[in-house]
Amino acid sequence: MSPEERAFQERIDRGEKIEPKEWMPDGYRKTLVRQIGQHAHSEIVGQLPEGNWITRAPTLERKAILLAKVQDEAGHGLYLYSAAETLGVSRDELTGKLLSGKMKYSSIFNYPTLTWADMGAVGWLVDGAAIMNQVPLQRTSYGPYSRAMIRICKEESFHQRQGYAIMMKMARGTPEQKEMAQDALNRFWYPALMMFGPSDKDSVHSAQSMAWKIKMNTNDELRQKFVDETVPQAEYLGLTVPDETLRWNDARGHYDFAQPDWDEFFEVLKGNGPCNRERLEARREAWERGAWFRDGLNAYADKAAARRASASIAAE
Amino acid sequence: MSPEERAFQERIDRGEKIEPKEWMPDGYRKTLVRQIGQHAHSEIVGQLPEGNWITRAPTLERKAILLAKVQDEAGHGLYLYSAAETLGVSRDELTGKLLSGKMKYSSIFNYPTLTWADMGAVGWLVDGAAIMNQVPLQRTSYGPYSRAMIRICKEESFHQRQGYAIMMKMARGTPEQKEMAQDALNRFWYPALMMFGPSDKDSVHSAQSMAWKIKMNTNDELRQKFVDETVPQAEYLGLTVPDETLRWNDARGHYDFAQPDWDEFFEVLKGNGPCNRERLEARREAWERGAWFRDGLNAYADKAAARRASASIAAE
Amino acid sequence: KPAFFDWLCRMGDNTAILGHRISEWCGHGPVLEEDIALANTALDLIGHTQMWLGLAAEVEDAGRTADDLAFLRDAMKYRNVQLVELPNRDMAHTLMREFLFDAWHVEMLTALLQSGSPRVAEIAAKALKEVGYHVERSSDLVVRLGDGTDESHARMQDALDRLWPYAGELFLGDGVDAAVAKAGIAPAPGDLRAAWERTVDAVLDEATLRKPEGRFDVHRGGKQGRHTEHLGFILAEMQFLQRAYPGASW
Amino acid sequence: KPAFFDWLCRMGDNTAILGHRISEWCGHGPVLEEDIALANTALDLIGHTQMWLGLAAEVEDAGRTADDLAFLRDAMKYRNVQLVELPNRDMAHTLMREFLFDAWHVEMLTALLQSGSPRVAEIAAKALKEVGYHVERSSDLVVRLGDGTDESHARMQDALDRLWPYAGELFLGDGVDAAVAKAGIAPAPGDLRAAWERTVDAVLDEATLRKPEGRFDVHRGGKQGRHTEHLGFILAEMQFLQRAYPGASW
Repeated sequence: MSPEERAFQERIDRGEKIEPKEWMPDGYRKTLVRQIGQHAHSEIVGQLPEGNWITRAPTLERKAILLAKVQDEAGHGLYLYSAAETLGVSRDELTGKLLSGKMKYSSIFNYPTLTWADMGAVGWLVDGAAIMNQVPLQRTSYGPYSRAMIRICKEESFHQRQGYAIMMKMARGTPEQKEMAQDALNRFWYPALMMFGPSDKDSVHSAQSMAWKIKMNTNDELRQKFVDETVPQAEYLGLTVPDETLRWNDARGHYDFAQPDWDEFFEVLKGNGPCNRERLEARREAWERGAWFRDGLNAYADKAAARRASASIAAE
Repeated sequence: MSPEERAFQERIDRGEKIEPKEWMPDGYRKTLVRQIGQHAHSEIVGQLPEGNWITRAPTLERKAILLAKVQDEAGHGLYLYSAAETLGVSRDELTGKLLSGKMKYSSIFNYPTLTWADMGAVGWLVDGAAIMNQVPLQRTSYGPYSRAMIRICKEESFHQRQGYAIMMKMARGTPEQKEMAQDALNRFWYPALMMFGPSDKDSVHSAQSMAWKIKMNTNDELRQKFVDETVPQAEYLGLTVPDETLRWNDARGHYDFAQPDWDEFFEVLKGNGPCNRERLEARREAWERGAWFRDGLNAYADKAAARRASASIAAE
Repeated sequence: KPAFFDWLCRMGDNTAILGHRISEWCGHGPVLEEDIALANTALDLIGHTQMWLGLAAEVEDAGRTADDLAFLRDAMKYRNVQLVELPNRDMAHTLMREFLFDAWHVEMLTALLQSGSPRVAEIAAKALKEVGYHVERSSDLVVRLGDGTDESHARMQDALDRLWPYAGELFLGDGVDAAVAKAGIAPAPGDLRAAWERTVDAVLDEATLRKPEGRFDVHRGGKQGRHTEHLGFILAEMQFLQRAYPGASW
Repeated sequence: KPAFFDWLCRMGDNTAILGHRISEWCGHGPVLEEDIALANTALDLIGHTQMWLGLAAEVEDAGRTADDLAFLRDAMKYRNVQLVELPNRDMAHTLMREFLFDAWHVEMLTALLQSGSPRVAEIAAKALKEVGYHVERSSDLVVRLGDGTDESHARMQDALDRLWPYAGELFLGDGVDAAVAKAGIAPAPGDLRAAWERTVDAVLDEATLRKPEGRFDVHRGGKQGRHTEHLGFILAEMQFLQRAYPGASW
């Protein structure tokens, strides 16, 4: 470790925040860009599975809540791209990498939303798992990322409560609604567990990221915490977690639970999830069909600037 | 009149059929091409307002009947384009004129189909009016046209009966269904009357066309016949024809009825109908999006012919 | 009172259907800021729908709710102008449609501040805050895209030409409008036209767009329940859950 | 018996949804002959739906009709393979999807001629006449367009690549299939695979198309009621009238 690197690590160890103009190791910058960018992309792609139900929301109030939520997700994308920009990578560049498949987004969004109960399950489980990941990241070492996380977490926990409220309505509704709620839990349980990533023993970059406080907890810790919090919530809903091995372990003070099918995880990561192709195509198409729009605004801005310039020359 | 023209007219007067290879006046040919082409185009565009409800047909049987009907219309288009081809004008040429707006189709198809009852009203009134026009044309002087009309009339009267059956179900159904049925009659009554064209005193080409037996009856005769036949059918359905002046005239032995709004007729003809733009665009888009398909089939045919040719050379 | 109910449905159906169309863009916008702005506009319009249809349900006093009116009326009973139900096509059409509507909407709501019905005036005041921003945003975008590239100009002009024959329905009055105007609840639709034209002329001029020459009231009937073929498909989608699971609570 | 009912729904839902998709082309085909052929295919498939769901309703014996099954089941209760619910996109996708399905359909129906259920055998015999023609036509078009222009070739290859991961679901068996096979009613799905592959290989070869290398059973679950996001929209449209006017007769 060079003296610079050592000083950097000591700042982190003391709990200081690193700010954009300050020196940082290349690996730190790269890892952050990858992680923040991936998170930003997830917010953007994450609009799609929920957007799928906006036009079919069952009441005006539910429609308004869902719209507000999807809007928040776009907003989170914006914060995160801005945080990434402080590391010297532009939003367009990151978008290009998303669209070309060079950068990933969270695999959870490659699963389809098939019934209205999925709007509940996504809020409850997917946002719930996201929050588990994000709450500790409020204390991450990189200042802009930490501040973005603080804003995001506030809204996410609101989303999670709304999702749980939908599940409650469904689970206590008609038999058909209850069936949809159970089916949604069945479909989203394991994908939600996958959101924490493979077990730490299989995770390559974990140790360095944790030293840098880019990653605050191990994947397994977070997954356990998620299970411990979620299982009682499922019980309260009267729904059954689709895991026959699930039981409370008094000795550990935790639930024992089955691992998700990691083969499926890697298949989805490779592009063989139910909606990978459609999600990416939807974003690509939005981008391509929006080219004339972006060009138009840029051309107008150039013209307006030229007009202002010539007006100020004329005024001299 | 030249001797040729006189002989031609005498053949027609004797009730002989004119066949493709035989001499005919230019005007006869042109008028026929316009009339047959316009009729063919109407069959093609006429698929759209009914096609609009295929995916929403309320029962499997209704869906099947509607599909069969729309298929028949495409088939009629095919017969008619073939009849026009015997006059030396290709289907593609006629299609080009439809898509560029140089040739017309029946204005009735510029009205929207807004409820399922419209599937009834279109069959009952629109096909009904079409049949009024077409039955006499089975005796038209041009052989291929006459034969196409004979085939078409058989199917059309079947369609009309099916349309009437839908109206019957609706008119005798729930209050909402009855309301839809009445509303459909309200919307389609006057446009159906317009299908016979403006009053003969305002019609330019009528006299010559009638002499040539391209047109067999005056517009007003056919309109009167349609009203006389349709009013009792409406009464039987328990529906009210939207014409307060409608009453039986014992002296004339016909119904007196109000003329449609001819200003509206000419507005729709000019392109200001409810759906003119959408209908033509739908056809244009189908044609343009189908270019690669037609090109592909042509290219294959050329290759296959070349392969056959070289195979037969090799075999020599 | 039936006229008042009808009139309230017209207000609420306009915002419901326009909100629906705009919400179709969610996640598919040309740039992130636009995704956010479109979702926000849709959200505002759904909020207005809740207020207008909520009051309509009260006025009707037949035990129906705003949701019943939104989700259990078929197309023939919907009272929105045809303009708002047209397909999104591209952003040019979406924005131009919004602008033509916003320019009317802001005049209507401003006039309603003086409504003889305090409930109407109250809703108008709440909605006006948001709609003031809508018209600002859509005017601004019409100007920037109209005076942007050749392509953006052409697309905006095409959108204007296509939508123009639908705009005039906003200013056509009928018996319902006359009754509501007479009761001092709302202005006659025609009274809003001059102010609308001033806004539209000014914005189109700055946007270097040519105002179409044809009639602007070719397509009409939406206010009386005669719609385009598009509305039925909107409602099939929008109303599916309420129709498929009658009586369920969500 | 519940397995038999489920299996009949699978047969009928496949033809219902594929028929629906194909019928979306009505009036929008690339050439008149194609409009006619597509309408005709859709018509045949709706006819098969009537027979399969009619028998399903009889077997269920709960007072439901074929129309009830078609128009009053939500997506979770639909049992079609995912392949048939995918959007039409262009004619290349439409035809390739039809070909992949037809090649299975003809084998399935042929096998069903030997069904232990005389009713099933009877329906299969009726349907087979039409489906024999379907596969002839779709094979022929796949060949001609695959070996047509560069563009038609590229489009057909793209369609094949996109649809391939959905085709394998046709050959995946589960408890329902096992029970029905054991009862001698239908072949095990996997038994049809070899014949299907022979047809597909021969046609793709003649069409100069490259068979994709990836797994052909990536997308599955439709037979158990887990669909793509597309099915909900299909049903919202298809079922609207029955849902909106419960109990009405049409």
